[in-house]
Amino acid sequence: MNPVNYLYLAALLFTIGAAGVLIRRNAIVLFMCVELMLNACNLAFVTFSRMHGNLDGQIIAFFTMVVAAAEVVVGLAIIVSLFRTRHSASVDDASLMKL
Amino acid sequence: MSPTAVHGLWTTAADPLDRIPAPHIEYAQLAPTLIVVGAAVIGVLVEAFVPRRARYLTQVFLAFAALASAFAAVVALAGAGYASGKAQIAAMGAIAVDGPALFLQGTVLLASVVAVFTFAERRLDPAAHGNRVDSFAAQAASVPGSESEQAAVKAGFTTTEVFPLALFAIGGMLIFPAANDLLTLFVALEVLSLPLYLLCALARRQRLMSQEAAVKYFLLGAFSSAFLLFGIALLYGYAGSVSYAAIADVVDGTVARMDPALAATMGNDALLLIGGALVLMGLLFKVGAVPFHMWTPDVYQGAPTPVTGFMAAATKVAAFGALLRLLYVVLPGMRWDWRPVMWGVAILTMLAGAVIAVTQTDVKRLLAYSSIAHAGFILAGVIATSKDGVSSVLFYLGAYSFVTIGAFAVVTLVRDAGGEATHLSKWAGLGRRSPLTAAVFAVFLLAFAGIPLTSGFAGKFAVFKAAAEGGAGALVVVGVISSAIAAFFYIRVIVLMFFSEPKPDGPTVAVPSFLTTTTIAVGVAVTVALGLFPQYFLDLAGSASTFVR
Amino acid sequence: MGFPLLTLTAVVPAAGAVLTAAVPAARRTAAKWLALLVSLATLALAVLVAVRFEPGGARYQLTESHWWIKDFGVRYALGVDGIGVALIVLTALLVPFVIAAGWHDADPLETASKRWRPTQGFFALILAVEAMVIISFEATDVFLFYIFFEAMLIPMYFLIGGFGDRAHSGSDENAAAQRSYAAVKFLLYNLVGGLIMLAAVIGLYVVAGNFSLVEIADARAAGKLDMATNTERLLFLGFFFAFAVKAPLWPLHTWLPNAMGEATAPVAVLITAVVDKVGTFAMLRFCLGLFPEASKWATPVILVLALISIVYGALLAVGQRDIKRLVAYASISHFGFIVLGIFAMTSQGQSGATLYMVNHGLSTAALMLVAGFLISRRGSRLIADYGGVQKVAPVLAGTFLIGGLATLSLPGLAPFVSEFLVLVGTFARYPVVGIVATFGIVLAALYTLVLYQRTMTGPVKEEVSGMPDLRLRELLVVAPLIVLLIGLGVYPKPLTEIVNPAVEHTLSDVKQKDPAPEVEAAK
Amino acid sequence: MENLIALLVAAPLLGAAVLLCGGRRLDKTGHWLGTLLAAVSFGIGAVLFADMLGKGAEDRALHQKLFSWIPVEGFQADVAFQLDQLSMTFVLLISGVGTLIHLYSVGYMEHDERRRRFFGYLNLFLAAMLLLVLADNYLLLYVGWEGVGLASYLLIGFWQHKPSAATAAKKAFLVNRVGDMGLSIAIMLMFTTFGTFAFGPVLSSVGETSEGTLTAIGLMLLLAACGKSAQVPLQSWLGDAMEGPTPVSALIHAATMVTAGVYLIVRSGAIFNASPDAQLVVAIVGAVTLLFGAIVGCAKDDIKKALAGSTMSQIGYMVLAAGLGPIGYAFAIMHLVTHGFFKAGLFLGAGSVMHAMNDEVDMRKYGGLRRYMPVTFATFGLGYLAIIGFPGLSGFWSKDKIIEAAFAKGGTEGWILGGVALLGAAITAFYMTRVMLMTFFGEKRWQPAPDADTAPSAEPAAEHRAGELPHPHESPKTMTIPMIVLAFGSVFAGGLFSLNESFVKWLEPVTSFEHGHPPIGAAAVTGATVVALIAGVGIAYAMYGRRPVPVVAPRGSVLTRAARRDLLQDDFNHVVLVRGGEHLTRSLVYVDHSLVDGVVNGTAASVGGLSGRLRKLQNGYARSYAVSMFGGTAVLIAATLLMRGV
Repeated sequence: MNPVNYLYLAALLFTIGAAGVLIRRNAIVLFMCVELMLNACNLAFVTFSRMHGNLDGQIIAFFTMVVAAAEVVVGLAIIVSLFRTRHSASVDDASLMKL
Repeated sequence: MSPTAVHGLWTTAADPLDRIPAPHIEYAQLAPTLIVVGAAVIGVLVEAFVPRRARYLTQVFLAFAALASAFAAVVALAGAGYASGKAQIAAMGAIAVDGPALFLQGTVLLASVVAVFTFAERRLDPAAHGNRVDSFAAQAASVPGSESEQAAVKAGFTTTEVFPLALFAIGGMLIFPAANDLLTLFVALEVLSLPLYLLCALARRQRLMSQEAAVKYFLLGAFSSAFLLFGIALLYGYAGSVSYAAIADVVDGTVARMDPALAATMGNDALLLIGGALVLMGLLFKVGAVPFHMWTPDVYQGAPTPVTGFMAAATKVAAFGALLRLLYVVLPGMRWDWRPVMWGVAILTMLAGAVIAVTQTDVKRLLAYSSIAHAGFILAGVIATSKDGVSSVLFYLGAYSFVTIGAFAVVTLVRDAGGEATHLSKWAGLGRRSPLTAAVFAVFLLAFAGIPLTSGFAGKFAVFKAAAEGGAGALVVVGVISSAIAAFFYIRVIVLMFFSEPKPDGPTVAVPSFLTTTTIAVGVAVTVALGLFPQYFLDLAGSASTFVR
Repeated sequence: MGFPLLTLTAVVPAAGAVLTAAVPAARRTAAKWLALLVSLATLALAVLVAVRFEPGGARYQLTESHWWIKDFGVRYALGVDGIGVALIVLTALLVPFVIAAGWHDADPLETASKRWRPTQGFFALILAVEAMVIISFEATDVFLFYIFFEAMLIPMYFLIGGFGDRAHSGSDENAAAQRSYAAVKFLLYNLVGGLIMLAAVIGLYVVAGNFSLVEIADARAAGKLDMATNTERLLFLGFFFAFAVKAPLWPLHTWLPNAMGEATAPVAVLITAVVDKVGTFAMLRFCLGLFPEASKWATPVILVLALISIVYGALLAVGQRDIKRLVAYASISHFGFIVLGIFAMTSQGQSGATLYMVNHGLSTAALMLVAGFLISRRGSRLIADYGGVQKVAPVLAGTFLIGGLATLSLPGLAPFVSEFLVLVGTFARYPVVGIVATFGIVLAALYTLVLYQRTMTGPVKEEVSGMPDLRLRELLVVAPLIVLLIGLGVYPKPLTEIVNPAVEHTLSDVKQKDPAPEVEAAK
Repeated sequence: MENLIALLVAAPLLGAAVLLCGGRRLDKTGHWLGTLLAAVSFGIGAVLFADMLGKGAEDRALHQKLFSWIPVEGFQADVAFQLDQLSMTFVLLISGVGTLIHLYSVGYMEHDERRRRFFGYLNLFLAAMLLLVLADNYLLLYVGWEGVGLASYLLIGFWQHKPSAATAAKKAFLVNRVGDMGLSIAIMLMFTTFGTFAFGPVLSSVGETSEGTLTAIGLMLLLAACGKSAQVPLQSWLGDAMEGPTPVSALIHAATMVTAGVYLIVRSGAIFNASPDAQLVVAIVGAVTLLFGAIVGCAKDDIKKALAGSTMSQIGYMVLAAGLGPIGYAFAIMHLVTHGFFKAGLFLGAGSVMHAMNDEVDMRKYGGLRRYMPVTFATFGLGYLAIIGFPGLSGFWSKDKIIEAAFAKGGTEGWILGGVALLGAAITAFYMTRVMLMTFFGEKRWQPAPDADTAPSAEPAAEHRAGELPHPHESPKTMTIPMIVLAFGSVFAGGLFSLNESFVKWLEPVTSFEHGHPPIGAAAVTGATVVALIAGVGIAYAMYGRRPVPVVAPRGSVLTRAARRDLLQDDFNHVVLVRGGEHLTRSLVYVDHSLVDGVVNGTAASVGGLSGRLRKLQNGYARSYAVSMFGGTAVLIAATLLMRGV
């Protein structure tokens, strides 16, 4: 199977993730969408790595996972504290600062 | 070194264990970063083992010592000639040690030192229950207004974690402009961003806004870094490597060894262009360029003011460093593709920043928009794509960061019952109440406005000159126009402070400890010094303006 | 190189400014005296400059030159020609009067906080302005000039916005609002002009590669540096715009009436008699010196603008109800004459223009300061609030009249010499322009005499009935000015001797010769 | 000898400086100092005159250069004096009459607390006037020219507390400024044409330039002359100038300053000779003014205004004569001198009368004064006879010659000008007789004195209590003596000058002279003049001598009413210039505020508005920020691709 298809899939996933960020309200879901985008990137890396026959891409994928994990730690901490204060995880509620 | 050898480290992992060649790391040349990150780790341990009472002092001392010694290391490296002659690529091609890197690292470190001073300031807030507190939440985990928070306040807790967090962020900022492959770039970006997200959430007053700022910053930051990462993926796909040098070769078409496997993708410029654009976008987000700027005002307003100052100065420096390296090392071959685009971005940024700022009513938001406008000016220098361009940008960053930190430090002083009085109406007649503070702030504003005899003017002139010589005369004209618009709102603040009668319920100006005083004093000193005698620093920037590749 | 006299002339007031600002709040009077002494010392130095200057000698004398910002090709290069000397002396001469006249303008109100030190600030700012103006008259490096041309806006801005007439008709908030409006208007107008000039300055660097007035001029003369016609014109416009704002030339003049109206009389004098002169001076030195061809190209338009300024300013002066605004519009008309003289490009015109800068400084100072004394007595700027003053305060009225007569350039007083030279010089090359400009002298008489009649003559208004005549301090301010006005009107030779060579240099820059008379009269 | 010239100017100038700066301590003695210095000036003049008579006609001109005034490349203006016969004549007239009037003022201004300043101004005037006639170049002349304007401004408005006086002063200065415009343009023309404006070079090299240029210069000089000498169309200020104290009217607005225009024209004779057109215009202006002034003079009831009208008309004669060229110059000056005597005398007489009549100026409220103030009556009467040209008296000699010369101009214009001059003589006789009769003859029509403030032109110099009838009395010696002296002048001067044409010969080296030959013979002209004179007197006697004069002026014919209003010239000025000017300035003020300034404020406002709209984008929703980032990225990519595509 032509590896290029995996690239298309990656692009698709990335777009889905981005779209999710744009349309969903719940901070957690937003966050998951971002994770989805990151993983789309991983898929792309791995695919390219396969195409080029060097392992760099796959290793980068591991890095990405680690980074994503770190992001989860920080992100969840922030989102949770926000949730605890406002009793809602909707990002649209958090709009004190504008203009 | 050849593109594939960069990560030969991992590709050879399949071989028998006894023949793993240990990676060759030039620890000396990475000393600044290593010191800061190490100190950050120690800081975490301090949080774990040192009794609460002693933490504050320990952390402050640790942070200061780390930053100071790191700066000393930078100076030593520069002195040893790594800035010019011996510039090279260290850590198996991951990190460049050259003029721009060292100059920016030095700037970041100095800015961080003074920023950390404002972090440590404990005299502004009235002592709660007999123990002095800084501008960070007593206990970030406790819900605003809850009993637990009051308890924490009563107990006199303070979030001393801010220091290790700041150190981690600084570590990331040190690597960011020095990163010589896209992976390092990405990791550095995250290392500097994540702690900042947290720091934004730690304000002692107006915690709702603080948390909101954190959420916005975090979500948008993560969003942008996802784009960046995808861009990296595409570039990797295009060039088969993430090393700047390798990509540059492929872009130039001067690739050392044509790998048949790459033939398919290397021809595909779409990968290159889209990937480049995405990476660019990730960096433009960090520098706060239009239209990726919208997080800036909200985050700057919500974050604790010391953190805002720190972000506005250090982050910008680091991000522009990375941007410069990307454009000058990786993408010079496709200059004709990205220059027009950057033109548009620069013009948009300058104008939008200046125009929107005109109607702002909150000091911190005002400064946020002004920082956007300044990003535009710096971009004009970036576009020059000449040695002068680089040096002018370096100079501008140096000058700008100190003005910014100083300005935000002054903002922390003007307080009323609700904490900092950031609404402009409250600043009315400040010049009558406390002329000195107002005068200092006026100096910073004039520097922002680029009035001669301030560092702002020297920087602006350098950047515009470079741009004009680089054939971007139109940019200069737009820049001049937007400076005129910008001047208007800086002047407005000065009018407010000096020419309008003070309000009876106006804010008071807190008397800071030597920490904030030092910060402000340094800010003023640098502003005036670079305004009157910029020559030395221009030379420095000029000698440090060649990238190694 | 020798002894850095020029630097000293600028450093003394600068240092004085710092010291004055440092005087503690309680010692207000000390600050005043300090400022006065410093300004007198500066005057002494300026006179020394005039003495050391040899009219026959090199074009720029007492020169100093050091690298300042090598990366930008910027030198700290000073040097004066006759025009510079004249204006430096004028500046140094007027500032002591300004300080003495403003002696009580900045005394803090009782309500002000103890740490608020307006008096020190006021006099420090005046000295700062003086220092910057002097430097910009001395600079032979475009960048250096630009720096101070811009920087002087800031102290000026605080002087306008920070210190208004004490007894202003109308509520204080209202007054403060108008004042800061005027100050902001002043600053933005000039800042925009300056920024456009900045673009041109950068452009000049890109074209010429350095900022030295002398080197660029030489290079052009030697044909080593050839600007494309359009480039030169664009750069010229960039420079001229800034100077036209500063001068001010119609239609960029509207900041002046606000500024002069809202500022205290001494500050108004500082604006129009000293700071604005930098604009006309710069036209003469930089526009003509750097861009001769473009100057000639733009001359027709500029002459028309100058004519409009002359007539328009005078007519608006007639229409004013506010004494200070009236003087402001009169100044606009006079600046029209100066620009006319500069761009007529004849030796009479340019000598006249230079003399005009000096004389206008003196005459406006005399008129405006006396007006200030008048206003401080009655507490109103409206002409209608006065009447019959000459009956109660004859000396004040008399000095006011002399100031007015100088403004309408009555023969025998200094302004006549310069105005007539400008007219003759213009007429020699552009007869029609000269004739139209002549209408200015009728209008000048109109607004001056109307002002005098409405304020000083007629039955005594009861508000002014108790008005005291000039005090000694005030008399000491006005009398020397009047003496100078008469002296330079009867014997302007010392001034013309210094100025003429410089004018000849400028004319050779633009390669212009005076039109020869129709018949060589039998001498 | 020539070093004395400067002293002529210096003496009164010193006086002005001392008196004006001296302060109150001079109040006691100031007026005597002023008079003394005027006398000194006259003395020096006399000495110089004696010296001049001792020399040959051609080398009488003296020259003194003080210093180089405005040395500018290609532009030489010196402070230098030239004393020739023409200047000499003026010097003697100015300083002589001036001294007398100083003396007169000592008494006249006795009760004015600002008398010291008055004398300061008078001295200033003398200095400026002498500078005017002594200057050796047009620029210096211009200085004196404006100097006398200033002095006249100060003196007309001497009683500044009266709005009417202040207004009159301003008007005089402004109208004069219009004339000065002409002078300065003329000087500029000279400079561009001859490269200089010194009398000698300019007048000697007239031949080398085109007649067009000379005509232009000439007309500009004429404009100047019209302003200063109250010639149509710039005559309107003279009537109002009577607001000033009477000695001022006598000295400045009758004897000396107003004749400066004639001096200018005669001095520039060479230019006019070379440009017949300009010369003709001069003559026409003179003729017109001559009638204009005379007609106005007939209608005025204010004695000073009536005399002002006559002054206008007499100067008209001089200008007419000056417009006739070499045949007229000498007579213009001669009439100028004689007029100086008798008109000054008349004014002083009028002043004396007003002094006696509680400062009443309306002749309808005089009458029968000859018995009460014999000296005034006698001197005034002699002046009257002189001005109407009673055979044998000064006026007769000079005026008759002018009329002859006018006819001698030849051609139709000669007839017209001559006729006008003749008619003028008749009208002069009429209105002067009218003044004479209304003032000194007939029955008393005295009125109780109004109080000083309400009276339109009451001169508060004299003290008098409101509401009581005047009790006329002869004026003090200081006032009568000058009147007597002047009376002598007005009787004998003319005859003296005409003895074997001594005056003409005296002036000839400067003005050049040629005999005019009227087409009908000199005797006939003289006869005609006498007839006109008798006719004028007769009509006046019929109208004012035979029947009583109504105290309140009758409505009168249209012409009369127009003449009372200076033939509507002021109304014209008011409507066209004043109103128009007001509208113009007001609209300009509006334009400046809303248009020129509006553009600026508008730009600022629009930036603000744009800012307000843009800031709406910052709506606080993180997701909308994300949208902008996403869109931005899309655009970025698209742009990059496009760039490559292009």
